[in-house]
Amino acid sequence: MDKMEGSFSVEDMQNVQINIGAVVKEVEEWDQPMGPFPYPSIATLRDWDFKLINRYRVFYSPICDRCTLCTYGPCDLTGDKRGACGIDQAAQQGRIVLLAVLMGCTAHCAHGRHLYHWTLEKFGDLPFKMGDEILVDAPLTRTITGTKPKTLKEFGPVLGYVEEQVAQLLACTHTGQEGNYRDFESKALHAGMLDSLGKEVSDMIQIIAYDMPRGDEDAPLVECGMGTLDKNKAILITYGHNLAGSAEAMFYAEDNKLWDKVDIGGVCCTAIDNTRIGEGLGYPEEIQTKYRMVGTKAKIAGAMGWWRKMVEANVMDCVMVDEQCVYTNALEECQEKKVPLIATNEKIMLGLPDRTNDPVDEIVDDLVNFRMPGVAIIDPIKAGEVGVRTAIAVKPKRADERKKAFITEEEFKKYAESCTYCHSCQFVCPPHIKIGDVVQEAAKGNLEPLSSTYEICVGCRRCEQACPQDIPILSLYAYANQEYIKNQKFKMRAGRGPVKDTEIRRVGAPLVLGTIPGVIAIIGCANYPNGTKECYDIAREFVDRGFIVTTTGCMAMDMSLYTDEDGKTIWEQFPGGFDGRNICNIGSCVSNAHIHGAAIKVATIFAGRNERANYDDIADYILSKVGACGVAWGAMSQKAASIATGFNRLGVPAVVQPHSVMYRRAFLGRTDKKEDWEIIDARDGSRVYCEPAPEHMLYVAESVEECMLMMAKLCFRPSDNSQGRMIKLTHYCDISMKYFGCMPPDWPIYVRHASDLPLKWKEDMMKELESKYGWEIDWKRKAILSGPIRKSDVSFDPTNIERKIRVKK
Amino acid sequence: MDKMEGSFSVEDMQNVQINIGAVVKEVEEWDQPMGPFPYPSIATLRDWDFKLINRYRVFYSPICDRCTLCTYGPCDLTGDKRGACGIDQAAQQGRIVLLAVLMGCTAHCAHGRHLYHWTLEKFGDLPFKMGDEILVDAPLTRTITGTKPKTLKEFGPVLGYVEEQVAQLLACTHTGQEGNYRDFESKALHAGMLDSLGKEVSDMIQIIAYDMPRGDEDAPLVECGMGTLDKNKAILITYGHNLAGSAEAMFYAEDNKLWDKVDIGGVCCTAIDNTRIGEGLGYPEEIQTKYRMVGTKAKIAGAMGWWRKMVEANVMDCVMVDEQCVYTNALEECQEKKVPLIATNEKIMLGLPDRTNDPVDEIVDDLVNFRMPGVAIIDPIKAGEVGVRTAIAVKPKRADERKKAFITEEEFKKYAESCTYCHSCQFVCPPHIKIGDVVQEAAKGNLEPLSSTYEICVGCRRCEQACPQDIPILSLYAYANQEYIKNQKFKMRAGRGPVKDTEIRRVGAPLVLGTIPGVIAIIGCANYPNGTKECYDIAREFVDRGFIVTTTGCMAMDMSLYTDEDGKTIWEQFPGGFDGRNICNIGSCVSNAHIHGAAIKVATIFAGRNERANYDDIADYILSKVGACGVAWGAMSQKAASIATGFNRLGVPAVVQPHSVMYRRAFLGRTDKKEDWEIIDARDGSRVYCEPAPEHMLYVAESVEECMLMMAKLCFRPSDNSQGRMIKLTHYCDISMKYFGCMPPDWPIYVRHASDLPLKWKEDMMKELESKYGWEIDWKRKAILSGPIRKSDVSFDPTNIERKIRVKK
Amino acid sequence: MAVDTTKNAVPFEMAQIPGPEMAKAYNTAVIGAIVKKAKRPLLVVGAELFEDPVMFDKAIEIGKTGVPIAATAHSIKGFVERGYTDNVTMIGLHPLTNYLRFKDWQGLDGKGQYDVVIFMGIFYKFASAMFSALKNFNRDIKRVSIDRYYHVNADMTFGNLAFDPEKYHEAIDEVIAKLAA
Amino acid sequence: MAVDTTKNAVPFEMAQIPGPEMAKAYNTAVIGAIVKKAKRPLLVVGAELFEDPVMFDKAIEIGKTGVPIAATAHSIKGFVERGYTDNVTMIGLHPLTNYLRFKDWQGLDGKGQYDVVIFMGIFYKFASAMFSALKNFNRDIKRVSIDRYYHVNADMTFGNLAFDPEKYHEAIDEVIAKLAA
Ligand code: SF4
Ligand code: SF4
Ligand code: SF4
Ligand code: SF4
Ligand code: SF4
Ligand code: SF4
Ligand code: SF4
Ligand code: SF4
Repeated sequence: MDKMEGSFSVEDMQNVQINIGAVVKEVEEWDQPMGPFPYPSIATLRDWDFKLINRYRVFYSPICDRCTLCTYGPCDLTGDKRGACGIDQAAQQGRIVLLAVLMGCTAHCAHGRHLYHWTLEKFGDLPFKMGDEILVDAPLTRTITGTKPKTLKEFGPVLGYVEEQVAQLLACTHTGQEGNYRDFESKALHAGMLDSLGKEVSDMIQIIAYDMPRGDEDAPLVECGMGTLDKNKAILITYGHNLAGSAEAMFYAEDNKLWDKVDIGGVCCTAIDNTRIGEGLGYPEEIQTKYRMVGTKAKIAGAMGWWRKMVEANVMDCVMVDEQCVYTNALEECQEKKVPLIATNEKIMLGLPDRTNDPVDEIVDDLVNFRMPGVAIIDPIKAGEVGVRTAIAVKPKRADERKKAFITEEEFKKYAESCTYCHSCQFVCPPHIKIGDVVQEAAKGNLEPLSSTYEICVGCRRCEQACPQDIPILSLYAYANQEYIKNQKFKMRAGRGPVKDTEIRRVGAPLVLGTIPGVIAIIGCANYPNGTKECYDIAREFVDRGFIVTTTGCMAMDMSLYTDEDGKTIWEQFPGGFDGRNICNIGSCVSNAHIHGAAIKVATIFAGRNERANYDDIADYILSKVGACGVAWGAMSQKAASIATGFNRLGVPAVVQPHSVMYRRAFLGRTDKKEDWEIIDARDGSRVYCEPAPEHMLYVAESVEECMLMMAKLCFRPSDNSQGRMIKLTHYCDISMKYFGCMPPDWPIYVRHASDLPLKWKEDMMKELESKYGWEIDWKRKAILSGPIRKSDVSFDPTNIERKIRVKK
Repeated sequence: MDKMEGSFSVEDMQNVQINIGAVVKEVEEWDQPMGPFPYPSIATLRDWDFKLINRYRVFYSPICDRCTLCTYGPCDLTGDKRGACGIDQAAQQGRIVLLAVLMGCTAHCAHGRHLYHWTLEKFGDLPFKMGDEILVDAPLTRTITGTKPKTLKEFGPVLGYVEEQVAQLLACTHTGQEGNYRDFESKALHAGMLDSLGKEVSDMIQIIAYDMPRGDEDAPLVECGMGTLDKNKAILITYGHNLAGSAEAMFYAEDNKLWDKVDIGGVCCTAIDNTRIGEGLGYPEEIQTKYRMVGTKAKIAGAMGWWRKMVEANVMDCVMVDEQCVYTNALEECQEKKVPLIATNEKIMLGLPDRTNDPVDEIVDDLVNFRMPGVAIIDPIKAGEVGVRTAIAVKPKRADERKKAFITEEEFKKYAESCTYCHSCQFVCPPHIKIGDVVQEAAKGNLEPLSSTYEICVGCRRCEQACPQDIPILSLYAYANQEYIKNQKFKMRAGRGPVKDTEIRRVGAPLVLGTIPGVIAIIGCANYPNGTKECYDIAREFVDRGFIVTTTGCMAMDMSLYTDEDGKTIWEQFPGGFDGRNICNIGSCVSNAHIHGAAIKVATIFAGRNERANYDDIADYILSKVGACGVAWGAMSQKAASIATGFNRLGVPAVVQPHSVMYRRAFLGRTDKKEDWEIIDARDGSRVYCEPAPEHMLYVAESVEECMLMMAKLCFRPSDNSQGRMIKLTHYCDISMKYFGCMPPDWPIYVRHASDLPLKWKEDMMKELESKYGWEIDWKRKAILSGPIRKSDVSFDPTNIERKIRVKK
Repeated sequence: MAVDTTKNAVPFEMAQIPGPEMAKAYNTAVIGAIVKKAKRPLLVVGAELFEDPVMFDKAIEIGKTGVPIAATAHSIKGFVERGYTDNVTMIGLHPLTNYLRFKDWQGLDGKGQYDVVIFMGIFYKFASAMFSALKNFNRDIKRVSIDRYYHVNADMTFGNLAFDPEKYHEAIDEVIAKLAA
Repeated sequence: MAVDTTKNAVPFEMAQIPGPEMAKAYNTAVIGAIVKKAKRPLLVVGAELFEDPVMFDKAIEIGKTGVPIAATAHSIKGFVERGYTDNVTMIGLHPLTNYLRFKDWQGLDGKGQYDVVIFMGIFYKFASAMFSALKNFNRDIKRVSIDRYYHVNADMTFGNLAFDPEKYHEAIDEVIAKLAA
């Protein structure tokens, strides 16, 4: 990061030159002293990382045994072989993990950097004010950099820091640099932390610039689903993560009163962010009149996993893509359906002609007359106008296309009957749908399998590519699900943004003591092992049990597609606060940073810790005391890797779906190693062997049932008081009984005292502790005399950091 | 890049606060107006890139048909298959290329960033002055950013720009971002340009801070080779690229008068930069007394490819590693030989304990007593002291080790005889040494094959890993080459740094007209297809022919290991200027930027073009008029990929060795497509079909003979005058006759006029043109009447850029 | 006649090609013999058994020959429902594999590390990755798949039998017979 | 008896495992027949022939059966020295492969794109990568290797014969015989 030193001249003061020896950020009205680690570099927090990985052993499952990264390669690294450069398999896996985390991290921080430039260009510098209920306003920025931005522009150095560190870290993946897996993992954790920071900056910028909700538990319910797109209007789809162009399309529609002619539907995170755009009421007065926002007028077309289903359903007239998570053959797929496509961001240009500097009329004319399948327009305002105008003008020209939206009955039959039951498709289907069988049934006239597996299909098109009969399987799906598509109309809560300080004040103590059993953060993408419904099931399970449930991104959209007996989506069933039995849609992928933020704020607001430049201390607090667990049940991309890694460095464990073995690395605890679970009592520096709480940091679950059990378990913390531990143990055992038919075998290790025991099984459990585990029980007092790993101690102050010891004993 | 705006407070002026609306870089004494593209972003120079790749078709040779980058994978992309994310094989290859180029680019810019922080910390801000002979002082910085740093600190924003763009580009490799191979390549070219910029900044910083030669054609001759390390002293090896720690070791030896006790030998680029440290005479007076430099006191132990041979030869007592190109099992290899290792840079920490904050005495004591095999010390000064002191103190303790440097005769025999001639080794040897045969001969007592293949072996140790008999093949090599090792003593010219303006003035016209037939830039690493000698052969061939030959990095070191009949190395044979029949060692890998710089300076100094923020114009000039060609004959790493790509964007072609197919991508022209070679005449905008000059941009040669032929050919430029073309054609045909036994079949396409024809074959060639190619010849006037692709036109002003047309016709 | 379990020896997810070291497909007699010969075998079963519940009965039959069972995911439920939990331990596949890769682990029963692990009924990609972890980081344990898929990262595996449930059942029965013999 | 050229069908550089699509090793009769049947075959020879000069003579024999030869690297020298340059063209392997991947290229003789390319005597890794380029980007051309290596990215190849020069020579002679027949 630049210290921003040098000699400058000031605009409008042409002949004044100020020569400055060293310019430092002004130290201003912030009562916290600077912590030990402002702007930490690669090695700064390495001690903390090593603490984590000493306990949570780095576990690798290579997906490829070879390396092909330099001209010495390919090298076979299987087993104990080394590459020509000397690298071994573990380090190589660490290297790939670091690369993946950096790819995810840069997706976020590059998004933030784009918004930074764009919002400054469009709105000028705006004060960074999150409102009276959010005074701890950029917790990651404060914790990591030790700074406290007061305007949007002041996030510049934060982004600069992220970028500098990213370059340092990427360099480490070069042949002949880092050579040890532990250091690769420390570097990956660093990158994960940078990822969280980049996300925070990105979301803070857009919250301020687009006047998004600043922690609104009553954020509006918005329309979600393919069925909500009004076929009587032109349908413009905005697809990706960066709302810049999409917002301009909306402003254009608003300014030109075109909402009765066009429906704007978002796909992926742009969808969520579209609906977060406010009314401009949060602006400083002087610009409130200058920029009119639109409020919640866009629709959520759907999550990333629905894209190809939308293509097949032919629900769009024009598409704008921006950045991230855009199927890379979107252009070809749109072209086939005569849907003009506009690329609006430098990151995705798809080989299209760059028309940024051409007149709007010409571009629209070219697109509407299909003279080219798409264009790149890097100016958001122009792109937005072209998008809306093209959608409206092309609609009549697409009448034929719209009519033949679905294949005909004859075509359907012909295709289905051409299946030779060769199984080729089944060798490539990620969720293992028995497509051959499904198609065979279809040929017999039974469409049920096509319906019941519609949501399980992830839309990867591998089956179509493998099919020697060229059967357009996704078209069969669309045909069989026409009614569903038409009626896919649900309500989702718009993204609320950060957690409020007031909310933290309310839940801080219950969380640390365990009486709110945990925060469950459901994040990620659309690559489900067994269908989208499982994300709804997870959410429902935990919100019902009184956990605080938060969600973001595609998960929030996908869980909106299911209703209870009363036809209510989860958003209609439960309130949107950061509290037990609530479910909040925090926002888009970058909003995940607010979950970190909430955890940090428990440490600062509830526990009064200084967060400033004090990352390891805060992470240690969270690891020891804040029962939170992330889950990425459809995790697809490198961003999911960086998000999880960022959670982990901050002491928050995460559970992921089985396809996530592609990430190659996990952090798993060994309960058979007592010494791994030694924790310091901050009161006197004494060492205490603790129960493994949490047991793992990054865990792949095989089934959604295991996922839920593990999440309940990973909410245990050494700081739980007896009531809290009792509640957590109850849920843990209860989920096990419900889905596994028995108690989890390791429940006793979480028992420190009889009052930790779930009331409903207390008697039986005590008997079992005595008979099976040989614990001494005082049956009169219903007390445990010996057996537990450690004794219950209400004032135990667990930490992993030496400098937190208050009095050395 | 941050525009560095905001509110600041000034040190020592605590209560003064300057609120600045917008701070902009001062526009100072620079007569050039700002060009069109300052600080270009991803899409800014895309038009130029597309011009390049329209002519030089992107050619991919996938090394792996699959992608394993996200949880949808692995995906098989063979042929026309697409991944689940929609990507096709071409785009996937482009993506991997972009990743590799970014890895290389960040290796360089992260190096620069480290030096930036470190030199500012150590020396404070220093004026950026390259001396009177170098007024165009940071050509890439000027051309790309449009700025002209006046102090070291002012390179900060340049690095910030590189880092910001790197983050943007890395984001593009995320699943679901860029989807078109052409845009991936445009992005890779952008990354290649950033790489060149990062290198320039790195080298400029170290030139200023360490008072390195500023373009000194008489840079001193330094000792090079394992045999130059004095076994009577302790031998400290400094290995890597970043001299910070190594320099401090030298300063410590100097200050404490320890040169009689310690020899410091460098490996890899640190070796070169060690010898570039000046006497401090280039400093401003006020600091000349403060920092004493050491001058050329270190030795060149060898290039990267010799590392494992050095390990086997046991020529070291202590090793300091810094960053880049360090064999990743250096720690294990050193530990085996009881050589303490000190990691001095965050990028390579090897899992070692971070002892940065421990007292020197304690660290040295631990190392000297082998209590730990190595330590990490991130403070260069402390690392330098520990390195020197450890080397000296450990030497006596290593007496036994030193004695058993080589295996004994019995061991040698035993090992050699244990070979079962199973061929396993031969399946893995990159240069295809028939090791089984070599070992069989050794068993018979014939050591010749071990000697004659010693330099061909790249030291990858794959054979040892594959050998079921566990034969330590590199130890056999060392045993058989003891005498060679002892006598490996040569002279190399220390790195001279940038090309001087005066030199450009001298060679500008001959270069553009072709009468100096070209600049040959020999760069790169130690992964030779057929031994190190070939780099000497290439250099010798071209310097002998009157080309300007420049070299850097490992190539410069490796070519120093050969002598002519008189026992003279190439540095002793030829002078070190930037001129025909000269060979200059520009410096280390980052010094490669000065070769770009020289090409840019031909455009600015000789042709008077404005370089400021004018990248495409300059690149167009170089492509059309500056006959230069890079060669990376031992190219190993991702840096070689980024270097070549950076050359390519600037219009300089490159030839690489056959292992370089691992880079997966080339840029190859099609001479059968006339339309690809249409060039604009800037005089009037007319379009001229030209000869393919240069024909390719990135080319893999199969043998060194083909490499040399291709380099000669790739020096052709449309701007060659008849004499120049005649000279170039002579070399081209002469090399072909010499190594191929015949004329190259395409010589006629380079003939525009009879005076283009080499004198020695003129008659025969004209006959052949007439008889075989049907050209019309006026035998009386010895003139060509028809036949050539275009007619000779001395005032033809070739360009590829519309805006360069002076008068539209 | 015995089922030919050596056919179709291509990865069930076609693109799962890790490198030069790839599993060999064996017939049931060889696989049965290897498991029988094992000193410390461990049968690892996953949640895919629920899709073909008769497989629980077969797993139990294997269990009854003395091979302890690790029930991953929620597969323990199938054993509980059948009243057979004697030598069945509930554990996640991920932590189980993590324990397996350490030479000093003492096993689910505390009696020592295993020498042969046998996978059955586990989500393909997950099983493949766990085999890979052992293949690369603990080569002392023999990796056997008796799942209906060709498992590239195992040492020994069947070819793909996923599309012929009967043959697959038969093959398992043959293995059981061999173990019980 | 014919040489068995189907053995040792593992990549000569062991780690060269690109993915699911890998070459099959064939015997000399099949390979000879495929080349003979080709409408537009092209023999591509490289500089490794210098290491085993008799191979130049064999290449010339193939050339004499009517198969045109592209001499890559400096291998043209071997033909010049033997006075055979009739249908031999000097060209780099890299640009040659680049031309081959375009369907509209008209061949070295301007008469049209080739349908079968046969590689021989080319640096292993380079040849492998060029086969890969064709495998992925022009699947109309059949890729045949008659080099002494198993070539994973070819369509048809020999197994590794690198350590048995005599057998390799014999195999080539068999191919020549088939072509000349
Ligand atoms: S980076 Fe190392 S392991 Fe990878 S190909 Fe190069 S030498 Fe082999
Ligand atoms: S598109 Fe759907 S059905 Fe086809 S392979 Fe992919 S997930 Fe399976
Ligand atoms: S690949 Fe095609 S033909 Fe074969 S089973 Fe699947 S749908 Fe039927
Ligand atoms: S949840 Fe995943 S797929 Fe959806 S927008 Fe975020 S990263 Fe992309
Ligand atoms: S990034 Fe694309 S091609 Fe690669 S594994 Fe994921 S879906 Fe497949
Ligand atoms: S160490 Fe040398 S001989 Fe052995 S495989 Fe590598 S290059 Fe060949
Ligand atoms: S691998 Fe070992 S035993 Fe086999 S031929 Fe090579 S040196 Fe001899
Ligand atoms: S030439 Fe290659 S190996 Fe040598 S220092 Fe430079 S990058 Fe490293």
